[in-house]
Amino acid sequence: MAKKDKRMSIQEAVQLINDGDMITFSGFTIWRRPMAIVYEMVRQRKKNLHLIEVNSGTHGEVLIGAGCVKVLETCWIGHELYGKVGANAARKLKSGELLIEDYSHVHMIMRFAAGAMGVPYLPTRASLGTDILNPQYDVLGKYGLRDGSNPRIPRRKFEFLADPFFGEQGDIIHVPAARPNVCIAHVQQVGDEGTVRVFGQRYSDAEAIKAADKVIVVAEEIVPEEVIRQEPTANLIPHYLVDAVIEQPWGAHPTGCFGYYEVDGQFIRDFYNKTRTQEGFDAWAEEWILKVNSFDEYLYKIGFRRLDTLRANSSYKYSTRVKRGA
Amino acid sequence: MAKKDKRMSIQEAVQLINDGDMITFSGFTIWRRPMAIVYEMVRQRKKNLHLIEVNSGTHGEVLIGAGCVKVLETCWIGHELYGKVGANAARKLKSGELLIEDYSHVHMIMRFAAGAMGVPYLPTRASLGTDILNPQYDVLGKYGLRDGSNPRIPRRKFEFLADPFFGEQGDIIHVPAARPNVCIAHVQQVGDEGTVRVFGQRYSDAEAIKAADKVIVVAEEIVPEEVIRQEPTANLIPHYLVDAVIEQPWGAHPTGCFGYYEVDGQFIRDFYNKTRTQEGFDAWAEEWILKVNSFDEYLYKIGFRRLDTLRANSSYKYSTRVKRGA
Amino acid sequence: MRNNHSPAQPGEYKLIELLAVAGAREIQDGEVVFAGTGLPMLAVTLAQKTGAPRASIIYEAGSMDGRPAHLPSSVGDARCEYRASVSSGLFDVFGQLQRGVVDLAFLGGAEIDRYGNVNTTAIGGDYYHPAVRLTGSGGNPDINSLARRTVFIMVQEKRRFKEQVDYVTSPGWRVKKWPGGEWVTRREAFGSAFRGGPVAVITSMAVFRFDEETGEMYLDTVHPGVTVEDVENNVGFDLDVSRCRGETPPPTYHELYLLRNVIDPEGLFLGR
Amino acid sequence: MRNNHSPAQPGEYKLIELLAVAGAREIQDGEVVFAGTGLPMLAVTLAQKTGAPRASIIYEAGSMDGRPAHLPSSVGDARCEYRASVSSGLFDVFGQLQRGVVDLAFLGGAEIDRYGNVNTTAIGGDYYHPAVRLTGSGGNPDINSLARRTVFIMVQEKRRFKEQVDYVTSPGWRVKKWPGGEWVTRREAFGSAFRGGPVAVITSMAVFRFDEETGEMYLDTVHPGVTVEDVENNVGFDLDVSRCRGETPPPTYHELYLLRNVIDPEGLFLGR
Repeated sequence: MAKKDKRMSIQEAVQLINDGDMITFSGFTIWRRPMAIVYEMVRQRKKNLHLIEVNSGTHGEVLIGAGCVKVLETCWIGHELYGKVGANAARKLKSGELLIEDYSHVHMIMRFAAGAMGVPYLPTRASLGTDILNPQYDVLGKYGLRDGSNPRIPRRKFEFLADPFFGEQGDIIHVPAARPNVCIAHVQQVGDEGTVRVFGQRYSDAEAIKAADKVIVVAEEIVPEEVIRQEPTANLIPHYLVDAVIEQPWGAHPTGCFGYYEVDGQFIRDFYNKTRTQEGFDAWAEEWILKVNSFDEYLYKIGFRRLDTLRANSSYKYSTRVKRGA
Repeated sequence: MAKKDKRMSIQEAVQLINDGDMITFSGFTIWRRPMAIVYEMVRQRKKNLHLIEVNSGTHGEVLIGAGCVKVLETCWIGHELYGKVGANAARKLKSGELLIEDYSHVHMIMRFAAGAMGVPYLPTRASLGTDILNPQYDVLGKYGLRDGSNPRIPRRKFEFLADPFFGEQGDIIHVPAARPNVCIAHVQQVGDEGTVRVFGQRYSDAEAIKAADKVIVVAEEIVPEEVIRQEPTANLIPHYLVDAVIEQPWGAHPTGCFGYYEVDGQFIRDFYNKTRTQEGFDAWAEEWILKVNSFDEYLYKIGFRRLDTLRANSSYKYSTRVKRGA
Repeated sequence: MRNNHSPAQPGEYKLIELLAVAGAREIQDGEVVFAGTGLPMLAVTLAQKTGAPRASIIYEAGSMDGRPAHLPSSVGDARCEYRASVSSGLFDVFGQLQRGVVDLAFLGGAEIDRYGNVNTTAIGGDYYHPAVRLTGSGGNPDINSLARRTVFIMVQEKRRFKEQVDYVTSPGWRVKKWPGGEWVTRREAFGSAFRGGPVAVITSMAVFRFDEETGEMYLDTVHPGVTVEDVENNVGFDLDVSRCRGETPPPTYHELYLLRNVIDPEGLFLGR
Repeated sequence: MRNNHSPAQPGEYKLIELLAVAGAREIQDGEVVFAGTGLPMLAVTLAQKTGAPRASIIYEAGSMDGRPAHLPSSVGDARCEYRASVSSGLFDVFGQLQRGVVDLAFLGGAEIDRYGNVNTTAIGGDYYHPAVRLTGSGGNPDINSLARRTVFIMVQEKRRFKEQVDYVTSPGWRVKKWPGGEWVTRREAFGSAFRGGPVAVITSMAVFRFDEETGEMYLDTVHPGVTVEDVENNVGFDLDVSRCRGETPPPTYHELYLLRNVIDPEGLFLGR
């Protein structure tokens, strides 16, 4: 069913997210993460979220540090070159405030593909022989969350089967579908009816969006549908799958956005260094989230000069002016 | 492993196809079918082919009429508006010269997706309650072809399972992977190293190409890799998956090619009408395949005027000059 | 007083125009519709220009919500993707269908039984050597399985409305559950994947619907100029005609104008 | 006489340059390589500019055979897809990996055992409350599972070369077969999906390889200036040093020129 009246504010969009919801995101590690929404989620003090992601990154660390997250299902969390682990996730795991369910990258992308395709699982042969498959390390099972009371949490972490078709030897792993309540996506362009266009690598965006029941799209630019529809093969998601549309330039900062801006590595490194303790996180969040009322104010605080250095060259699609390396 | 020296003639490319091979194609019904290769396959008198396709069409009818095909696994064969059934397939089915294994459209696309992803099957819930699932109608099984002696033919047509993850009721169907020896694709553009670009609807081309062991690509145009690589998100298939590259303008005629030319409905209707008997087929093949030495000669026989009428308008991507309708 | 929205009189419209209009009226605004080639295209396009401007159409070759400038001749036609929201391929659109995105499907068939089981595969002889081999299923059973409602559009002939179809290509309200083959309700066969089923069969003579309890077809309306007896004579099973509501509402002049001058001016499906 | 292709002398190159060169030499021309961020990027790019000009690189975020104008800082970086053959996403590239397209993988790790089992998940404490929680697997086990050969590049420390790693993130030559947990060979665990496994571990001190029969790691070469004893002192298990072939061949001047002036002139990974 196609929906109407999709344009709204960031504040309104975040009200579509309920405490306890299972949430997923666009992007990859430190690329094209919906940071403007994530900051507002912290401001609105969302609680007991169940993050399910192919991989996590800086946005996940913000939500986890702020105490919004109860469960993280993923294959990875960190900040790439700018912070080698997810320090907030590690701290809250140790303290028991967070559960982390480990799957591999292929397991997670297949879980989202299953969700997107409307089947309860997909088969794979990736990561046999690893402790990811160790039944003693079924975290949600150990904590009693696989009892069927939450219909979005599968009753098993994996299933092992044999191939009846080609006589192939060895186990096939079935991974359960990812079925999030909400996908929050940051993309480059969205049409005013909701058609989504992503430039550059599309990561697992299509699967994440299609697997979710509600879809919030933040775009660098809202553009006329009649323009975005001139090249439909370049579009990723049809308008009828999108519930909320928000225009927020720089809305993925400090993560990068192909064709628009570079990763702000210095900002992420600073976040990583400062938020390795809870006190550090709280101070950082006070400064960068709670004391600023809106994402526009956050951008003003970062400053034009810095943002402009991150701005992508229109041919290369990344900044040639940002200082990288030693 | 990337391959080199991919450019070859149609004659050479067809020599890559062996009698008895399992074959699939690009395109959809009467759109973007590799007709230039198909005609040459008839000239080289390929035998005992096992066609496996999401759906078949005019190209399949040519191969079947010419006696090249032993088995057809598909969900559909016909010519859309220009011939309501696959008359050659129907005739050879009745005479026992051809076996047709029926799956549904979703079954077939999932079979190709499984092949492309390197898993032996995929789950689906499409077409429950139909005779497609009737075990008495397992044609390859009935004819003893599911004994494992051909490693590309699965030992079962379907498997039925229950969902262990979400407590969902009702059967899940597992459909076996499609694992063809060769995919023959007609596309709009290929780079000189083999990078494939498809314009317009991509049908099941990506899955068909990735599922196959050998890939023959015929393109309207061979273009410089350095040009086709300026927009890699517009490309469908990386060069290292392609074995043979051939330039053949109009190479999908009489089927249509988005952005290049229209379906030649009149030609297909004539084929359909003339080839409803074997004698009719033989006469048609004599005239249009065996008596012409090359695809260029075939085009000459069709004539510039007719081809030019089929040529697509560069904005609409289809011909506005062809007469359609009553 | 006659105006654009008055019903046209018998003789002022063709049967195919009536069918397109009847189809269009099945579509609610905002719905996502999965449609095949031909009459379904006329119906959906007409609905978008009348009561359902926000309906979206998916064609199975891979286009989503195209806004064709010229009527497509096939779901694989370049015309389908003119000004589409997205154009991709089968894996995408059938995945969306299976995920539950589609509200309504428009499909055809060669034979149908009282429960709405449809055959597009083979007629007569046996399955292995049929008298008439048809195209095969195409996406018919998939779309009909996985959409919330299906409308079939067919030719009305006694040999096509059968007690039992020769091959169940597309599932109705009572089907066989394989691999065992026992007859069960559609809801039982589909389990958690059950979303609905055929809601209407629009034919050259009448509109039929299905009883919610029994899943059996009944006569809903007869087309202008057709009698209930005419319909009964062209159905091969006992048909419940007790719920017939009267005549199928004919096209309005406005609908005819749109069909003839805006939607299919080339006469691709309407003819001349 | 010294020329561009002469080996550089100790002191004329950095350790990371030696590692990049050693990595590059593992790549055969025409191979499809799946590489992670950092040293693997240096190695693959160097190989393309020396002995393997027709090697293709897949990065897991979705780019295939990019020809970066500037060294990427991440597999998700826009730089990866500059002049790529195709740029798409994870489902595509991991599907290709599972299909068997990838010849060689370059990966890293925090801990490794004698069979090449690698840990990038958690160290110390127990799994539920580890002393050090790392990033998790990423694509490491997938890529290592499904490529024909894997090369690991790691820091050499005794605490990282362990009798048994605390968590098997990425499978070596002897692994546990789950759900039962019995130790089996990699070939047994993978069955028909077996394609090969780790062929080399390139560390800050040496290059190690694996015995084809036993799957155990042995010392292949030591880097210039490192002794066999140095290596033994930095390995936490009994290491077979009997097959050591001598020194790891140092970079040539040409390779150093390429690394410093063409591949990483910004000093992104090489530093200054």
